Amino acid sequence: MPVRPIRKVLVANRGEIAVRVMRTCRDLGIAAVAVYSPSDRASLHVRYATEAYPLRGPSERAGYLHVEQIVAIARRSGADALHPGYGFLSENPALPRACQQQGVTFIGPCAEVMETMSSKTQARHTMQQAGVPVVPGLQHAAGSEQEALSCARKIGFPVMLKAALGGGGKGMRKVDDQAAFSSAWQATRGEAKLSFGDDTVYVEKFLDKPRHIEVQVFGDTHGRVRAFPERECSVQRRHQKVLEESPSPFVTDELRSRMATVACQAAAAVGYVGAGTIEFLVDANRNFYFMEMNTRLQVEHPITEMVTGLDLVKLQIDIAQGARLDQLLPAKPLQARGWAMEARVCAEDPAQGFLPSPGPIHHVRQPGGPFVRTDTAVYAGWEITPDYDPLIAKVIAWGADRASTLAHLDRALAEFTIKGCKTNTMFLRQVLHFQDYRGGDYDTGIVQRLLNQSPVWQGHEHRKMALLGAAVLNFERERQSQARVSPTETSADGHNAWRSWVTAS
Amino acid sequence: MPVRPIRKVLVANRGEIAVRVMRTCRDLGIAAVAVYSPSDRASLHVRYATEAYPLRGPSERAGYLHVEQIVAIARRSGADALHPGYGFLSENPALPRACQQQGVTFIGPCAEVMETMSSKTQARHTMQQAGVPVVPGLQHAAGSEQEALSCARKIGFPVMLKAALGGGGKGMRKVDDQAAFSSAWQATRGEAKLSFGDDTVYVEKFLDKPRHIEVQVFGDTHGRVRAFPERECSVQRRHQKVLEESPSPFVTDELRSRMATVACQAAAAVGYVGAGTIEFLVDANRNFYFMEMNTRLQVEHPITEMVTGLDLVKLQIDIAQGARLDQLLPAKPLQARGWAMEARVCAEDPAQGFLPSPGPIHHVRQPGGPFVRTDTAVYAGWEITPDYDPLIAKVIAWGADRASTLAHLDRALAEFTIKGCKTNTMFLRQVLHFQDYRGGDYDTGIVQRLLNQSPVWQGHEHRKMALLGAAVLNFERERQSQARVSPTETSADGHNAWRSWVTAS
Amino acid sequence: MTFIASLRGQEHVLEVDDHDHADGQYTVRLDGEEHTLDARFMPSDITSVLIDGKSYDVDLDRSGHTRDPLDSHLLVHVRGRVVHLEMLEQRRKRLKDMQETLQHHEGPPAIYSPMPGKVVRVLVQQGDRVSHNQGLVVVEAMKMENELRAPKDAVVKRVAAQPGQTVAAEQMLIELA
Amino acid sequence: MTFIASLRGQEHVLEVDDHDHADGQYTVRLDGEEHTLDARFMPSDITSVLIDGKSYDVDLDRSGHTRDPLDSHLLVHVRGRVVHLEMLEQRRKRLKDMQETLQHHEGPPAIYSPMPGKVVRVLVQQGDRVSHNQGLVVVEAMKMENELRAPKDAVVKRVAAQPGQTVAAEQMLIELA
Repeated sequence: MPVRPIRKVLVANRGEIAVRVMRTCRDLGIAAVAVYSPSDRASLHVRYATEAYPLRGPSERAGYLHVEQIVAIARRSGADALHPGYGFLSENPALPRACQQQGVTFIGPCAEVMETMSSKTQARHTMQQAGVPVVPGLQHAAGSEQEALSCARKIGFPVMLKAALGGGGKGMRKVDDQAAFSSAWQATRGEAKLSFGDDTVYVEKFLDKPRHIEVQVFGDTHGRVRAFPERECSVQRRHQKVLEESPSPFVTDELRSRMATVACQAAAAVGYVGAGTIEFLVDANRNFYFMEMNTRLQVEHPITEMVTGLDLVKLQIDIAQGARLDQLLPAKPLQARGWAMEARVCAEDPAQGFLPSPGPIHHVRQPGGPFVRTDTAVYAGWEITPDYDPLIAKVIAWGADRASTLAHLDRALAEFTIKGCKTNTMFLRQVLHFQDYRGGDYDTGIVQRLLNQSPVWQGHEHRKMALLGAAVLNFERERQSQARVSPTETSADGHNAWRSWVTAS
Repeated sequence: MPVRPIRKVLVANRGEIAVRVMRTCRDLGIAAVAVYSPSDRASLHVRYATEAYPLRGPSERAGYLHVEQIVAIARRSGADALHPGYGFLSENPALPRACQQQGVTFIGPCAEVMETMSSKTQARHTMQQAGVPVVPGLQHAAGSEQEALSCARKIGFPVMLKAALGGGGKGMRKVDDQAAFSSAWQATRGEAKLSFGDDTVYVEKFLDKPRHIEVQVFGDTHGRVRAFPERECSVQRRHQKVLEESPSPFVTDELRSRMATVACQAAAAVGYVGAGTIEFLVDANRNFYFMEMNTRLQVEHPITEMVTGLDLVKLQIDIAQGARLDQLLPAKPLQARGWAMEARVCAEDPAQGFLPSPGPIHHVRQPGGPFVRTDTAVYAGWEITPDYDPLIAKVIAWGADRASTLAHLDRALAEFTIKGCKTNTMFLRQVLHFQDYRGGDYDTGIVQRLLNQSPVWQGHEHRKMALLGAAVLNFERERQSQARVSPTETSADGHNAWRSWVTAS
Repeated sequence: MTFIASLRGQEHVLEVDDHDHADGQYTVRLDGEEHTLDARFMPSDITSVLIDGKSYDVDLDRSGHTRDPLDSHLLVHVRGRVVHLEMLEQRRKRLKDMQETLQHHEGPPAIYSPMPGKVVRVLVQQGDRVSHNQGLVVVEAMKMENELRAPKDAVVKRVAAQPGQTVAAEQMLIELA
Repeated sequence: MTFIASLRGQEHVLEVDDHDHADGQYTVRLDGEEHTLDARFMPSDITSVLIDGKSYDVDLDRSGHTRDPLDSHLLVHVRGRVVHLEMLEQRRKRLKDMQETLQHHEGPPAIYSPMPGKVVRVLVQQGDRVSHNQGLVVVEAMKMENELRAPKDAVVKRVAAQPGQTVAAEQMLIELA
C-alpha cells in the first residue's frame, strides 16, 4: 500500500488528548488541524493547533461525532492524516472507512479490524477462535430484554450488562438479581445510545473483584506485532479508571510473559495495525481472560511512555507512514524501567457523590519538579462546560521503584491547584494513602472498600486552621464589601469583586 | 561520626531551588523549614514549607546571607539538618562551621573542604598538587590592582578576572588589554562584594572560546567518590549559563572516561563528601583544565536527574545521614540514558540588552506533556522583585536522542506563558534553532555569534497577524474604556480594568 | 468583627481584631483563645497563613448556593484535608436565623438540579404519588446520568422540567407537596 | 474605529468595523485590504485569532511607559516571533502628534532608570561635562549592574540619585543640559 508522508494531521478530538497528539505533531514538525464545537472555540486544542475549523451540529457534542463533516474538513484543509484520539469516533469503523474513501491516512487500524474489535460480541467470538481465553457470557448482542435476561439466568447472577460499542468504562452496569434487571437494562441502553450512538447491549458473567490489567500492543503494516509492559487499571469507580500504574505489582515475570504472548496472539489474529490495547480480567489465581480490545490510544498511555521512554503517538504516526516495528523498537522484549503511575483529575465533587462540577477556571498552578508530568488542556480563563467528560487533567509520575513513584505522584497532586471547579484531587490522594493501594495488593473492589471504610477527604486535622484562615479571609471580604458596595451588590457579582481586590492588593 | 536521622531540614534559600529541595523533602516525609526576607513573604518556598520564619537584615537580600541568624532558626525550629541550595551562603565555609557548632547536620561538604575549593586560588593550588591540570594564571589572590596587573602582563592579555569566592558565572570579567584593566578590576570587585560578600579577585589566562563541560561528583562519608555523566554548559551569555545539556555532543567515550577519572581524582584529593561539580574548560583538541569546583548542587542538576533517573537531592540527604554510595548507586559506571537539556528562563528583556524585568505576575501557563519538566517558584499573583537573580524557571526536556530532546524543549518553551514580566524565552528558542547549536559543535562563543548574526527574536514573519491581533485587542480596550471610565482613569489603573473585563467576558 | 461558624454540628465564635492589617498581622480569638496570624491573600481565595512558625495554605471554596449572601457553606482545603464548615458574620447570621424562624419550619419540598446539565428523562407526572428515594428525574452532565430522588413520601405538585431541556445549577425541576 | 500603526518605520492604517462583535467576528481593513477575524480575548492580553482557518495566539506586551495613555509601544508575540510596533487610536495619535509638535523638538535630555532597582554608583557630579556614551550612573537590579550612559555630549545639570537609593522604573536619575 503506497503511503504518503504525513505533513499535516487533523486531530478529531478535543481536550487534553487533542493537545497531547498535537504536541507530538509539533515535535515532528507536522502541522495540526483542530476541529471544534461552539463552546470549544477558546479551548486549548484550538489555540494549540496551526489551523482550526468549526463543527456544526444539533448539539454541542454532535460535531465531534459527525464523520462526514470531519473528514470533509480534513480534505479541505489538506490534511494527509487523521488522528482520532480516544472516545468520540475513535472506535467507530465509519471513520477509517470515510478516511480511506477520501484518501486521508487514518492513524489507527483499518475499518474491518475495528469493526470486529469494537463490537464486544464479535471480538469475543474472534478471540475464542484464536485460542484467547474469554469471560463466559452471551456470544452475541442481546436482541431483546427477554433474551438478555434468559442468558443472565443461565450463566447466573450477578452479571454485567455492556454496551457492544462501549469502552473506557462507559456503558457498563452490574446487575445483582432479576429484580434489578429491567431498570439496569434500560439505563445501560440509554447511556450506550448517548455515549456511542448505538444501544446494542450484551451480557457477561460478573467476575468478583477481578484485577483489570491491560497490555499495550502495536502492529505494523508488515505483519509484526509487539507487546509493551502491562498497565494495572484496577482502581476504578463506577467502572471508570481512576488511577493506573505500570508495571502491575500483582504481575509476576511468568504472568507478564504469558500475557504478552496472548496479547500478541490476539492482535496478530486480526492483523492488527497501529496502537491497540488488550484488556484482561485477572483473577486471584492469575488466570486471565480477554475482556476487550481498545483499538486506539488509551487515556493512560503516558505511564507506558514513562517506563519505556517511547513516544506512543510518534510510534502511531510512524506506523501509519509504513515504518517497520523492528526499526522503531529495540529487538529485545520491552521492559519497564522503574515505575509510573497516572492519576485522572476530574471536575467532580467527591463530597457530593462525585457530582460533575463544571465552571469557569480562574486560577491554575500546575505541578512541577522531578519525575512529574502533567497532561491537561485547562488554563486560567477557560471554562469547563457540562457538555463533556469530566476528565480535565492527568498527572503522571515516574520513580525508580513503586514507593518513590507513589510519593512523587502524591506530591504532584498536592501541588496541583485548579480554582473554579471542584476536583477529585483529594480523593486521588486518599487512594494513594489507602493501605490496600500502598501494599499493592488490590482488585477492582478497592475504591468501594475505601469509600466504605472512611468518609475520606473529610478532614479531622487542621480544623482550627480552617476556622482561622476562613475567618481572616471572610473578614477582608466583609471589609471590602462594606467599603465598596452594598451587601446586596456584593453578593450579586460576589466572586469577581472579591477577586479583583485580591489581585490589586 | 554519629549521624542523626534527618526528619526536618531548614532550606537556607529561596525561589525555585528552595522549592526543588522541599519537593524531595516531601517525597521523603521530611519536614521543611523556610526562611524569608520581607518581600518574600508570599513566595512559593514559604507557602510550600511546613514551617517558615522571617529573616531580618539591613537589606532585602541580607537575611539570606546571615549565617548566625539562619543557623539560630534551624536550632529554634528543631531542624536536624540544613540544605544551602545554590548561591547565597551555599559556598561559604562559615555556614557548615556554624552548623557543626550548633549540632545541625550540614547537607554538603565540611567547612575545610569548602574553604579550599571555594577559594579559587587555593583550589587551583590543591588541584595542581593532586595532578589535575589547571588553567595558567596567578597562584594566589591578587593583593592589589598592581599585582594583578603585573600577573596579567606576564601571562599575556586577554585575561580573566575572577572573584575568589565566585561561581555560577557571577563575578567574572574578561579584560582585553591594559587600558581596560582598571575599570574591570573595580567592577569585578564590586560585584564580588555584592554577590559573595568578599572582594578578593584573581587573574587567569583567558582561553579563546573553550568549551565549558562539567562533571557531577558525589562523595560519601566512607571515602568513596563517584562521577556522573558530564554536562555541557558552553551556552553562556556574560559568563552566565543559558542552556545546558547532558551528555555533551563534543565528548567522546574516551574523553568522558578521562574526565570522570580526573573528576574523581580531584574530589578524592580533598576527601569530598556530598554533591559537587568539577568544572572543566575543554579546548578544541580535547585537552581539559580544572576551572573550579562548585561545592553544592548546581542550577542545572535536573538534566543529570533526567538521564540517570536519580534524585540528586535525595542522594545528598542520604549521604548526609551516612549512607554508602555503593548502596545508593549501581556498581557499574553511571551512563546517560537518552539525552536531556535545560533552558534557564529569566525575567529579562532580550530586546533591551537583557535588561532585568521584574513585575507582578498575573498569568502563567506552564508547559506539559511528554518528556518535559518545569522547576519554578512563579505563580499567578506573585510578584518578581528587583532584589534577586533574574532566573525564574528552568524548563527541562528529555529525549531518546539529542534531536528529539531539542524538539521537546522547543515545544515546552513555546508553551510556557508568563505574563507580567518580560522573559528570555524567545531568545532561548532562538538558541535552539541556531545552526551551531543544532549541529552540536559549539563553544562558549556561541551566544555572541548568534547575537552578532541576527537581531534574533525580532520577527519578520507574522507581521500582518501582529497588526490585526493588536488592532482588535486595542479596539476592545478603547470600547471598554469609553463605556466605563474616562480615558485618564483607564490609563492610570489601566491594566487591571482591562483584565477584569477580559475575565468577566 | 465577629463570625459565627458551625463545624460538625458545633458552634464556634471567631473574633477578628479591627485595627490595621497592612502588615498582614491578625489577632483572632477562637472561642476566646487568642491566636496571632500572619496572613497573605492570594488570587482565588487562597490564603497563606503563618501561625507559630507553621505554614499553611488555606484554600476556600464556597460550596453552597453562591448567589445567596446568607449562604455560609465553605469547603476549606488545608494540607490535603477538606473541612466543611459554615461561617457568617454575626449580623448576617442573626438575619439568617430570623429569616428561618419567620419561614415555615419546612418549606414545600422541591427538586433542584445540583449542577448545570440537561434533563434526560422525567420519571413522574403531575399528581403522581411518590415514595421516599424514588427516582423523579434524570439530569445528565459531563456524560454521566444523575438520578434525582424524592427526599420523602410526597405528591408531585408540578413538573417544571422537560426531557432535552438545558438546566442551570440550582434550577427547580419538580415541585412536591 | 481606526488605528494608526508604525512597524519598522512604515505606517499602517487599521480600520475595525464598529458593529456588534458578540459572535467574535471582526472585519478589519489593513491598508484597505479587508480581513475577517474570529477573535477571543484571553486573560492577560492574549488574543486567540482564527483567520482563514489558521490559528494564532497573539500575545501583547506593552513595552513602553505604561502609565502614559499616549505611549503606543507594543511587543506582539506570534508563533515564536516578536514584532515591535506602535499603535494608537486615530484621535489619540493626532493628539500625540500635536503634543510633539508643541514641545521643543528635543526636550532636555535626562537619564531615567530603565527598571526598578538600586543605585550602586553615581559616576558624575553636577556641572561635569560628559561625552557621548560616557557612564553616568550604575543601577543594579536582579544582581546585575547596569551602567547608564550619556546619550550625547552634555553638561550634568542635576544629579537626582544617590548611591544606595532604591529607584522605580522610569524614575529620573540625572538631568543633562
